[in-house]
This record gives sequence, structure tokens and C-alpha cells, in this order.
Amino acid sequence: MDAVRAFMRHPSGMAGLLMLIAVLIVAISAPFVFPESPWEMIGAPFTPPGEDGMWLGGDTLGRDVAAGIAHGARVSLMIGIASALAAVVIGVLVGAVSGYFGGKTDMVLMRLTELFQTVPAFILAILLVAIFNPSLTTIILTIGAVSWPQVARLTRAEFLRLRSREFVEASLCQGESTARIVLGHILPNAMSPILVVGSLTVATAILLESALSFMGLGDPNLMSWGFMIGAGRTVIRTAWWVSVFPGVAILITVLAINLFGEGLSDTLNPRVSRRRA
Amino acid sequence: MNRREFTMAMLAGTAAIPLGITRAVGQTKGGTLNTIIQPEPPILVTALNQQQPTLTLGGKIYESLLKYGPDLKPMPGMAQSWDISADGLTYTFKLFPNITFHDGKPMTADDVIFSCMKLLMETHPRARGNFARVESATAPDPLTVVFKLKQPFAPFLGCFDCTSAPIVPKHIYENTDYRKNPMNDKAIGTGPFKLKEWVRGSHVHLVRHDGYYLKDQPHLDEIIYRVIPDAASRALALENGTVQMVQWSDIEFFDVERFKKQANLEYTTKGYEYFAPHQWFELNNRVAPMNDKRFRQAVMHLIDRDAFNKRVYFGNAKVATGPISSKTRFYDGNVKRYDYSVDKAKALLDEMGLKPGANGKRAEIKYLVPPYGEVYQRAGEFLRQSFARVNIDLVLVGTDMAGWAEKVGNWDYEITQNLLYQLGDPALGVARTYISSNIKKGILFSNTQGYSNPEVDRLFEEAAVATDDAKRQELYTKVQQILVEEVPVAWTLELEYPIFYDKALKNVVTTAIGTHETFGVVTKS
Amino acid sequence: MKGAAAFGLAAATLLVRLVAVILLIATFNFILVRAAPGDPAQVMAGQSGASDPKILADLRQEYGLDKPYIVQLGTHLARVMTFDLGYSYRQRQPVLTLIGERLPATLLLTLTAFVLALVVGTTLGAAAGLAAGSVVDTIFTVLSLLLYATPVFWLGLMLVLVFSVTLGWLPPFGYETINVQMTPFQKVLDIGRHMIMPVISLAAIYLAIYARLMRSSIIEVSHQDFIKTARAKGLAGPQIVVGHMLRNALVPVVTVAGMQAGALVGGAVVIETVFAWPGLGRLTFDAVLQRDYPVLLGIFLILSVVVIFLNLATDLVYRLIDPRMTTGAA
Amino acid sequence: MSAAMETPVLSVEGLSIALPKGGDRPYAVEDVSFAIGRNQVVCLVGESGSGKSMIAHAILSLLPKGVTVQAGAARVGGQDVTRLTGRELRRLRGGDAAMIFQEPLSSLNPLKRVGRQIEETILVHQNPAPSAAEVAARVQELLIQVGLPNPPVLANSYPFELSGGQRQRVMIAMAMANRPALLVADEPTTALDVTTQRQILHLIDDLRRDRGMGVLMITHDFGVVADIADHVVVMQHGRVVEQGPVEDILRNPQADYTRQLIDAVPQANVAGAQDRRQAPPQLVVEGLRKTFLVKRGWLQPPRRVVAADGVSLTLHEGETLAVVGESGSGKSTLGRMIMRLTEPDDGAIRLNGQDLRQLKGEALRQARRGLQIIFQDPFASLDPRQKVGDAIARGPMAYGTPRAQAMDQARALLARVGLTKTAADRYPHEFSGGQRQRICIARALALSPKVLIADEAVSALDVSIQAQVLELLAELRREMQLAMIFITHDLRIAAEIADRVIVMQKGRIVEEGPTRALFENPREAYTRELLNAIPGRRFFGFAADQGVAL
Repeated sequence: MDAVRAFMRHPSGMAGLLMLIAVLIVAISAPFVFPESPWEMIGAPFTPPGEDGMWLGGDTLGRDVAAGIAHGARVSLMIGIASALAAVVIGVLVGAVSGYFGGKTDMVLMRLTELFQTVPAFILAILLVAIFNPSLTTIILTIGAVSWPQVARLTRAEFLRLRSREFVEASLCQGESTARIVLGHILPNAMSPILVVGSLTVATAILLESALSFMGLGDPNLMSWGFMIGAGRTVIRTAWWVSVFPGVAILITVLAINLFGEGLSDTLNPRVSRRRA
Repeated sequence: MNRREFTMAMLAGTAAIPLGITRAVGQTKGGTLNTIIQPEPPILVTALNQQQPTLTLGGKIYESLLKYGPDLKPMPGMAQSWDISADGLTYTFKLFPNITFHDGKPMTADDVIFSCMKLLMETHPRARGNFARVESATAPDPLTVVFKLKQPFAPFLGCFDCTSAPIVPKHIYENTDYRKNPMNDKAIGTGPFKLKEWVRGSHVHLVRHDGYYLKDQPHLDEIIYRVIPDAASRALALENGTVQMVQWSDIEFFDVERFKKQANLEYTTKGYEYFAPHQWFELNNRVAPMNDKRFRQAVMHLIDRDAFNKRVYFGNAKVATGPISSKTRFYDGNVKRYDYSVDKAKALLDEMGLKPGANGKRAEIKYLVPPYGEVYQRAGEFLRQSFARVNIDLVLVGTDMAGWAEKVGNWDYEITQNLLYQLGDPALGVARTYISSNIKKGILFSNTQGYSNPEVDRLFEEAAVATDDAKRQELYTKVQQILVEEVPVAWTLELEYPIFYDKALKNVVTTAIGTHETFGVVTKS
Repeated sequence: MKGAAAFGLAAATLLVRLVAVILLIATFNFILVRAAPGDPAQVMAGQSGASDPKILADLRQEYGLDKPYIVQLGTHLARVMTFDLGYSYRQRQPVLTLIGERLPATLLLTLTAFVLALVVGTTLGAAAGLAAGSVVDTIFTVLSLLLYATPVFWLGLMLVLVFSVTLGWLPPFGYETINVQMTPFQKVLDIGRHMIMPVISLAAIYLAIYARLMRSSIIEVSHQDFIKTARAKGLAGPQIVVGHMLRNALVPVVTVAGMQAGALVGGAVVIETVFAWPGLGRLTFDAVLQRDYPVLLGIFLILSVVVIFLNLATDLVYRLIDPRMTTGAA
Repeated sequence: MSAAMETPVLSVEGLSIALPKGGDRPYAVEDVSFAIGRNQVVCLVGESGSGKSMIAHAILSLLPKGVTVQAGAARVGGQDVTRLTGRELRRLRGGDAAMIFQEPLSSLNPLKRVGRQIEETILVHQNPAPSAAEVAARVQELLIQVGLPNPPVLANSYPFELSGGQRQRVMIAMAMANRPALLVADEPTTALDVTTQRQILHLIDDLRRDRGMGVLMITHDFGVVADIADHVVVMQHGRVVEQGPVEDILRNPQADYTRQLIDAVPQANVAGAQDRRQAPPQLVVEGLRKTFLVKRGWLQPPRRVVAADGVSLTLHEGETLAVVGESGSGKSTLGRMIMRLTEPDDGAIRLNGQDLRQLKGEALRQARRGLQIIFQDPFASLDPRQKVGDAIARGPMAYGTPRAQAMDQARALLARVGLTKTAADRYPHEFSGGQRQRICIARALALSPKVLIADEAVSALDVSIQAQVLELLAELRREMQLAMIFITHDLRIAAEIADRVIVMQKGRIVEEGPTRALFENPREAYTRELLNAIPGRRFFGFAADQGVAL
């Protein structure tokens, strides 16, 4: 509860939260505000903003850009959150095992992590999505698969740090089991930085998804912001609004998540953030 | 370098470059053509690769025996004359004298025979089909080539354009691994232009072949093909004069209208007669519900093909009536017409028993999106909305080129889109899609939808060997009527790709293959 | 010589490490790419219009696609170690040649962006950190947050929209003006002009990252005891900043910069697509769409090696900055 | 010392320093006055939070942001520091007034050679700038003056290459560079080992005498006060409790608080020691070895640090064994190895005859019951997310005690260590350091161990708290028949609590013996050195005083 109160006093964190809530409202209300499918060609191609009832204009096929952005919010947020979750699950597992057990296990896992970090993540993502064909599941798993090393390294560092902390050693001396020590002492204390990285991973996941979609590697059945920009790229000369507005939507969402994440970091990890004051 | 670019360079602060101005004064002689190649070809040897960009670019470097006018009638190429025996079995070609390859060696009948009967048989699937019909090829003298066929084949004279039978130097390729021949990089042909430099990812630079056998040709000094993967950048390049000519899908369909208004540009849709790109939604005839003729007919009713043309292709097409393009020989438009009618489609679907289920949906069908660009993507999106009107869910499945080729080739798809060239004669470009002998697993652009009708097989076979045009027309009319009734695939449009070129250019489109032509006659003032 | 022996040992260790990593990545890449559905021979033959099982079989034979995977892998690894990255049957070129042709453009783009992001980012970050809490700092923070949230490709598009389409100041694509004779100086200027937008688009996000990092690093360092010592010695503000803060503050930035190298190279793919930059990024994308296995394997290997070297370079810079990493205890 | 009356080097007059709003108190320091004359050492002494360090910082105008001088003046050589402009202030800092800090490692720029750091001080104050050769010569001279070996090599070293004592000498050299009239030393020896501390105090004293400098020494240690001060200012909660000449304050403190502080100083009183070597052995350690490999990046082979080089000891029932040594002696590693927190390379640890090193898994867990540890840092020893009661009850519960019973026991233990029973339902952050250490003791005792290891268990606490916790430990030991290994760097504490003492150096046992015998008649030179270095023995003394004085 202290953390909540502290967060409320964090101006940029709150700004991020409010923006995020706004994006969430857009996402939730999309089917009510725009009951038609965002794919429906309701107007003439390249309708400028404000005309024909489309206040953000129409795209190449005469679809409503505003409807696309509203429905796209659902897709982008969903992919962002789901793939961040995937990354956190993989990362925490690898990092926890590596950090707690150390030794050879640690060495092997860290080499693996480094390998994943060495291969340029975006190219790897392109490759994975191309190989397994773009669909919602493959995109989420792919983004998870290229985003986990960061979480793993952080988790490992936290586990290493906490494992040698006196209170953990004390629990060991008190005869507590490994599982209890990991789940009851180390993980809860490592959780807040993981939470912060997790929330920031949502932002990078949204960016990654948009970049993949932009390259034509999105799920063709999902109206996502990256897809809209990609589809609007070639018509930028004729209809700037097709690519500009979805870009702004991504920018706002990612900014909101980053602000929120940093606010979270400042309130959950005051020992790191105190310096910034 | 044109003036616009020159001015831009000045404005932007780079120093003026004193070049090109004097050269442009020579009027019809000389000059540089800047154009676009998209996507970048993997190789320039058309005998080894027949992708469209390779053919476009390689067409300037490699020639064949004949050319074809817009009416698809043969014209002299490297052969100045030709003769067909009365039985339709012997074709004799007389070559122009003094033809030389870019390396200075003479081109003779031996090179023609080597190319057609040896190299192309191995490397060029389409040519292989054609020259497999040849019993023997001989060279009575260095300037005469004689092909003897096993049985008559009416369109044989249509097999000698520079994309179908490019002539390569025997002295370079004989007894080598053709595909790995190091001289492939040099691209030695007989065409009016030869390769000077290829900076991969950037541009291909062609310059005039001074030893060209036709006097005064080529007129241009050089052609530069620029690689510009991004469509918006290509449009910008045409707009600001960086390039003076575009072809095929260099310019997106939605931009065509805008460029038609640009004063310095000439616009034409001619020059694609030989290819006559014909497009359809391919319905896998083996899979329910596409195995039912009524479903396929319903699909024809469901697609508002005028709207499809207007929205997706921005009017750059003509609605197709059946398997043969109106630009191809033996076309007959007198066939059953399918008007856009959701009601008729619903009636057909109801009749065949495909009624809405508990969830309100009649069916869920997968649509394999061809990975060849945004237009294909949008076409899929259009079809999805069309199907939605009768409560059929069309699920778009993305894939890459390899995945698409494998899935379609191995019949592992439900619906996809396809685009085939008609190659001037139904026997060359149309029959392959519908005859049961061409149901070949693993092979793309065969009868992949698995349509089979013995009557259709017979009609196509007879028409191919018939030598009388009237007889052929009769057979092809019959086959068109049957096919349109049975709808093996849902034909949509005859695409009319634009060609834009600067008005300073003349003689750009002179034959049925348009910008694939050798460009020896193109001038720039 | 003890030093020479130590150096030799270090060099050998480094070489072994590099080879091990290359082999690992090569294996990893191989497995990944071969896991793909789709038969390359099919695509090769299919493109041209009609096809023939014999041609397919020939193609499979030619590229060893009919052999067991383990044999293909063995051949692959053996080749990699002799710098033979295979032959692209789609492009009809040795892979190394293809990559060699494109690598300089990519390196030029990524390295320029990297250096720009590092230099400008740390400078701005240091300025903001020193003025922490001021209006300048706030403006800077907002800007860097915005940049950090901007999709690179979208930024590139917006730049094109403004500076090429609307204002006509900068060339929207390409690497140089083709077929114009220029003095070397003009050529450099010309390439520079073409580079402005791609470099800015690519550098933007990293600039923001490094700037934010530098800002907090400067603030962190300014609370360190030795800064108090410097003040207690009577040093003036600028002397403290230059003499004591910058170098210390750079340490974490350089560390992160090394870790970001891979991401930077990845970002080049998108940017090269937007700006038709004739580099490896574009080649990668085309190769994925065409399933050009040898090219993909080669690109992944080479880019990974590039990343390793970038890591190494930042590691060296790091050692240069921080003597604790090089000298043993006295 | 009448010089102080004439021209004070420093005079602090009615100084009040305000803290930022919203803190737990409005002032860090209120109405503080004192003066330092030439050649005089004044000690500001007090426990943490007394504001002594703030005064030191105020004198060079180095207060943290938001902390301001509210009233009063601090005059150095007559000019009021609080009113100086930037330029004047810079001339003063490192010129007339120099300062050294507690932590010499973090106080030196890690990325700059120490010679350069000293040069900088000279250059910034000398106008016109002297030649490079002159500066270099001066640096060498300074390094010699502060007693550093091989000045040319040393000037070229980085701080991390030096030992703690050397670093502090470098700091002092830097402070001396411009012959200051006043040296402010903020806990300059707190982070150092006792022998090094003694040397540094010597050095400061020598320099003071040579130059007639005034020295303001901030310290919490009355031992240091006794050794070096001429004049003492005792502070508590930001106010001066009393001040006066050192003899007066130490011998005859007026304020209760001062008396408490002085009484709390461990007196190295060996009276409580008993010889229990006849009792049966409880814990036997044989030939423990441990070498740590310290990685130094991929360019160098790892460095080997020997932490235990064949350590053997026997702990008898009910006996308290102190293990003393300086940092790096391996004393903590010894404790951790006994607890099996660090795996020894070789040797045996027998608890009641059973070799712990042979045990694994459940057997090890069962054996651990009899062996508990208290760590140094009371803040790191408790899980911040676990209620205190749970922390104590977890152990018994892990061995099968029902929760309710374990919680009752925990409450009882909390009461026994001097906390209220409601403490069980609160979180660690609600407790002070001393209270937390009591909780840790309760936790360690919850499993009724036979052997308790206290690893620097009172080192992080203020002296008054230290005394209380030591007393608690002594009581519990008697009550519960505990055998205890008490690891400490502080010989005075060892003398107070231990029956027997082991002295360690570089992973080896240097000397071992009953407390009284060892303190009164040390056999080894190293032991003697350690004993001599105990601060404040001039005043506090103890039975075995060897007559060594500062």
C-alpha cells in the first residue's frame, strides 16, 4: 500500500498510468464505438481525415483509420502483454536456475543467454516468424523468445545478490528447504525489478510487433498498428494520415508504458532511484 | 543526368557537376536511360533464370530469333526470315549476318542449336516443354537453323521471343556447369546493350554494344537500372525525374492516376500482350466445399469484380470473362456471365446444403496469401470481406515465397490467388492450368487446383496440334464455354500494368513484350 | 618476456572463444533455418512458370538438400571454418561475395549511427544530468522519452515525408547519386547527404537510451565521495566535470552500448528497407522471403561476428576508460 | 595550549544547520560553538545522527543539497566560510583548509592515477602554475612525508592498486599539498584495520606537530579521542552536550550522556573469562583449507586468495571462543565454513563427533539445527518482506514444530531478548539496528542450538547499543549453555566476552590461548602489535598494558 501511495505521488509515473488507462479505454470500447469490422471498406479509398464520417481518414481500401487504431489497440496491447509474459516466464526460469545453482549450470545457461543476445534480436525475430509463419501465437512466442535474455540476466543477478544475502543464508541455516528459500525469500525480493523490466518489455514487445508487421510479417487477420503503418507506407505521398496516426498511437502507448514502468521502478526500487532526486 | 536532378544537386549544396549537358545535344543518338528494376534480379542470364526482373533486364543483353508485334504476329529478330513446311513439321530460320557476342566472337547457327537443344533443355522449364517437341535441329550453314518437329505444334513459331529462347554463347557454356559458370557474372549475349557494372543492392549499368549487327542501333549510350525496393521511393524517383521509365508494378496501382496527370510522362498499358497476365482465385477442387461446382459458382457471384478492380487495382485491369485473356489469341467472350449477386450466391450455397451453423457461420476457409506484395494482401482482405457477406469466415494465412510455393505445389491449401502469363497462345499459357495430364504434385503453375475433365483435355490436345486457325478457334471456344460453366478457378481480372516513360523517350513500346524488348530502337532527345 | 607470454595467451584464449562462439552460432543458425518448412528447390524451379521433377532433383542434388541433416551440418561447419559460407543458388553468387558487397554499406550506416548516438547521446545526457531538475533537463527528458518510444521505421517515414516529400531537401533513398562523375570530395558529400536520414532514424532510439543512461550516470557520479574530495580540493565546477565526472559516468554507458550493438545491427534491417540502403539488412529480408538458406546462414554468422567484434571494441574502450579492468592489483 | 585563545584557526560560532523540510527533525545541528587553535587537535565525538559530520562539511561549505547553514558562522582564519563567494571558497578549500574522509577508496577518483590527483590539488592553488618538474617533485615529497614507500611507482598507481591505509595516506598527502592551517578529518580511520588506524593517527599527529596545524577530528570512538585529542566536543542530537580539555572530559565527565558513552567503551576487561578447556569438546575443526580464486577479466590468470590455510580449533561445551584478526585474515570465512555456507577445500568439521562435511541433504539439514549464526549487518539479516515473528518461527516449523507453538515460542524469545511481544507481527524495517540484532539473536536461538557463531555481531552498532547487545549475549550464553564462536576485529570486545582467543592472520592461526594469558602475555609479535594498536589504551588501559604509548 505504501508503494501505491508513493506511486500516486510520482508525477511522470502517474502521467504514464493515465495515458495507459486512456489507451485501455480505447481498446475496451473499440467494439462499441466502431461496431463494424475494422476491415470493412466503408468509404472511398484515401478519404482525407474528417470527410465521410472518418475523422482520421480512410486507407487504401477505404477502411476507417480510426476504427483500425481502436481495434489495433486491442491487438497491440494483447501481443505486448502476452509476449512480455512469455519473456518473463522464460527469463525468470533461466535466470533463477542459473543464479541459484551457479557453477556449471550457470555457465551453460549464461552461454546460451549470451548467444541469444549476440544474434541480433530483430533479425532473429524476422527469421523465427518467417519460419513458423506469422500468426498470433508465433508472433507472441517469437517476441518472447528474443526478449527473455534481458529478464534472465536480471533475474540471475538478483538471485546471485540475494542468495548471498544474510537473511537467505539465515533461512538456510534454519533448515528451510530450497524451494521455500527460492519461492519464499528470493523470488519475492527479486520481484520488483523483474516487474519493472517486465513492464518495460511490454513496450519493446509492442515496438517489435509493429516492426515485424511493418516488414509484412504480422498476422494478416489482425488489424495492428504496425500493419497499418506498413500498409500506409507506400501511400505516404497520397495519404499521409494512413501511416501517421497509427505511428502516433504506438508512440503514445509505448511512452505511457515506459513512464509507468519508470514510475514503478522509482517506487519499488527506491535504493536505485533515490539518486535521481 | 537530367536538368531536374542537376538543379536539385545545386540546391542541395553539392558542387555542380559539368557533365551530361553536351551529350544530350546529340538528339536521337546517345543519352542515358535511368529506370528501375524491382526486385533486384539474382542473375542476368535469362537462360538460367526466368523471373520477371531477370527477363526485363536480360532482355537488353540476350536476344532470340523472333520478336512479336502487339498483335502477336512474328517479326524478325536475329532471324531475318523464316519458313514453315506445309506439313507443319519443319521450321527453317535464316539468321542476320555479322552478329557478334559481347566478347567479340561471332554468333552462328551452332549457338542457336546449342542454346535451344542443350542448355535451355536443362535450365529453362518453359523452353524445355517447347523444344522437347523437336525431333532434330540442324545447321546446314552457319546462318541457317532447321527444326524438325515430332508432330505438328501450332504455336511453335511463338516460342522464339527473347524471354522464351534466349541465345547464349556456346563457346562459353559448352561442357560446363551452366549454373555455376563464372562467366554468368559477365552476362555475354548478343543484345544491343552489354553489362558494364552491377553494384548489388544499388544499380545495374548497361552500355551500348558497339558491334551490334543492326546499323545505327542502339541509339542510347547506356541504361541504368536502379534497385529501389521501396514503392514510395520508386514513385518519388519517377516524380522527380531520377528515373525516366517504370514498368510492371514499379508504381503502385493507386499512384497510376496521379502519374497520368504528370505532364512530362507518357502512359501506356500496351506491351504486355504476350504475357497477358491473367488473375484468379484458385480454389482447391479436391477440398470441400470447393469440390462442389455450385460453391465455385457462388464464389463467382460473390466477388464484385468491378469493385475489386476499382478498390484493389484502382481500375488498372479489365474484368476477366474466362480462362483466356481478351488479349490472347482465340479469345471468345461469348460465355456464361456471373453477375455480382449475394443472393444468387446464397441460393447456390443453400442449395448445396452449406447453411449457416449454430454459430451463424456457413464455413471457415483458409486463404493462403501469396507473398508477393501488398496488393496480394489487399486482394485477400477484399475476398475476406466478400465472403463475410454470406457468413463464411476466410482466415488469411501468411507465408513466405518458399512456403507458398510448397503449399500450392503440393496442393496443401484451400484458396489462394494466382497470376499466370498466357504467353500469346492458349496452347502455351492456358492449357497447362486445366489439363489433367498437368496435375503434377510438387510443381507450381501446373493444374494445382486439381481440375479434371476428359472433354477439356481432349479439346486442348486437339487444338494444340491443329494447324488451321479456324479449327483451333472452334475448339478453344468450346473449351472456354465448358470451363466457365464449371469454374475450376474463380477468374477475376486481366491486369493492365502501366508503363510510364518520359516524353523525351521514343519507341519504348514496340512489341508484345514491351519493356522486356531489347531497346535497340529506343531514342532519347 | 612475461608480458608477451601473457599477451599470447590472451590472444589464444580470445581466438578459441571466437571460434567456439562462431561454431555455436553456426550450428544454432543451421538448426533454426533447416527447421523451416518449404523446399528451396521447389521455389527455384517453380518461379519460371512450369517445372519438372528432374530439375527439382538436380537442384536438390546440387545443393546437397537430399543428404541427411547431420551430413549437411557437418559440411556446413567445415565450410564455415574455412570462410566458405556456401553458394546462393538464388543469387548465383558465393554467399561471401554477396555479403562482402553489402557489408560495407551496413557497417557505414550502423557504425555512423552508433558513434553519433554515443557522442551526441552522452553529451546531451551529461548536460541534462549536470542541470538535473532544471527546465532544460525536463525538456531533454521529455524529448528522449519521446524518441525512445518512437518506432524507428515510422521515424524514418516521417523524416522522408518532411525532408524529401514536402521540403525536397534530402534524397529519400539510396546510397549515392548514380552515374555522375564527382571528385572524391563531392562523392563523400553526396554519400553524406544520403546518409543523413537513415543514420538519424537508426541512431535516434539509441541516442535516447545513451542520453538517459548518461544523465542518470552523471547524477550517480555527482553523489560519489570523490566528487566531494574534488570540491574539497578547491576545484571549480568545470574542472570537476571534465576531470572527474565524465570518465566515471561513461563506464556504465559504454557497457550498455556494447550490449546494444546487436540491437543496432538488427535495427538496420528496417531502416535499410525504408531508405533502400544497399546493405545487409535488405539482403536479409529478401533472403528470408526467398528462403535463401546459404545467404541467411551467412548473414547471421557474419552479423553475429560483427556483434562480437563490436562487443570486443566496447570492451577495449571500457578497459581504456577503466584501468581496474586491465592492471592486476599491485 | 594557550595558543587556541589567541588566533583560532577555526572558530565555530552558534552554528545551526537546517535540514530539508519533511525530515524527522528541523535541524541537523543547533547552536554549536567551539574553536581550534594552531597545533591543536579537537575531537568532535558522538554517535550516529549526532550531527558531527554535518559540522565538518559545513566548515568547507560542502553540505549536501538542501542542507543549509541557518545561523551562526564558521570562521577559518578569521573569514566566515558561510559568506564566501565561489572563488574565495575554492581558494580556501584545499588551501587553508583541507579535509579527509572516512572511506578512502570511494574518496579517490578510481580512474585517475593518484599522483595526478595530488598534482591537481597543487596546480589549482598555485598561481602562477609551477613547472611540471616542480609539481612532480612536490608530489614525491608529499608521498614521502606521509610515509608511503617507493613514491615514483606509487604516484603512477591507481587507487584500487593500493591498500586501505595507503589510500588514506594519499588522501592526507593531497590534503597537505598546500600546507593548510586546518585539517578536517571526518572519521578518517573508521574504515581501517586497527593497526592501520594507529599508524594513520600517528601520521596525522606528526604532521600536526610539524606544521602547527589545527585539526578537527570527527569520531565516534572514545579510544581515538583519548589517543589524539587536546580538546573534546561531545555531541548528541545536533547539540553540544559538553566540551573541554580531553583529560577533564574523560576523567570527569559532567553530562550523563558523556559518562554513558565512556562507560560503554569496551574496557578490555578480561575478568569474566573462565578456562573451560576441561569441558568435553563440542565442536572440533581440523585442518580447514580454503583458497578463493578471484577472476580478473580474461587477460589475467585468476588471483589466489588463501582464506584458510590449515585451521584447526576445538570449542568446548559452554565455552566462548573469540576469533580476532584484521580484514582478510580469514576469520569470517572460518565461521562460514563451519556453517557450511562456504564449502571448504579440505578438512573436517565435527559437531558432537559427526563430520558435517560428509553430510548431504536431509542429514545436513538435521545436523544444522545444532549450529546457528548471527551476522554482522542487522539490516541485511532479515527478509524485508517477512514478519519478525515468522522469521523466528520458520526454523522450528521447518523441523516440524506446529505453527501455533512455534509462534508462541517466537513471542517468548522476543520478550527474552528485550522486545515487546507485539514485535512478532511487525516488519523488520520498523526496528532500529540494535533491535534487529536482537531479533536475529532470537531467531538463532529458536532452534536451541548447541553452538552459536556470532560473526562481527556487534560491529555495525553504536557503542552504547553494542554494550547492551554484548551483555544480552553473555546472559543468554549462560542461560542456554551455549558454546559460542565470537568473530570480531575488536580486541576489546573479544577480551570482554571470550574465555579463549584465537588470533588469525592471512588464513592461519597465529596464536591461541586463554583470554587473560593472551592479553597479559602475548607470545607472538603480531598479537602484540594488535594489542598495542587498541585505541585509547593510554586512558582506558587494561591489565596487560605493555606500556606502549602514542
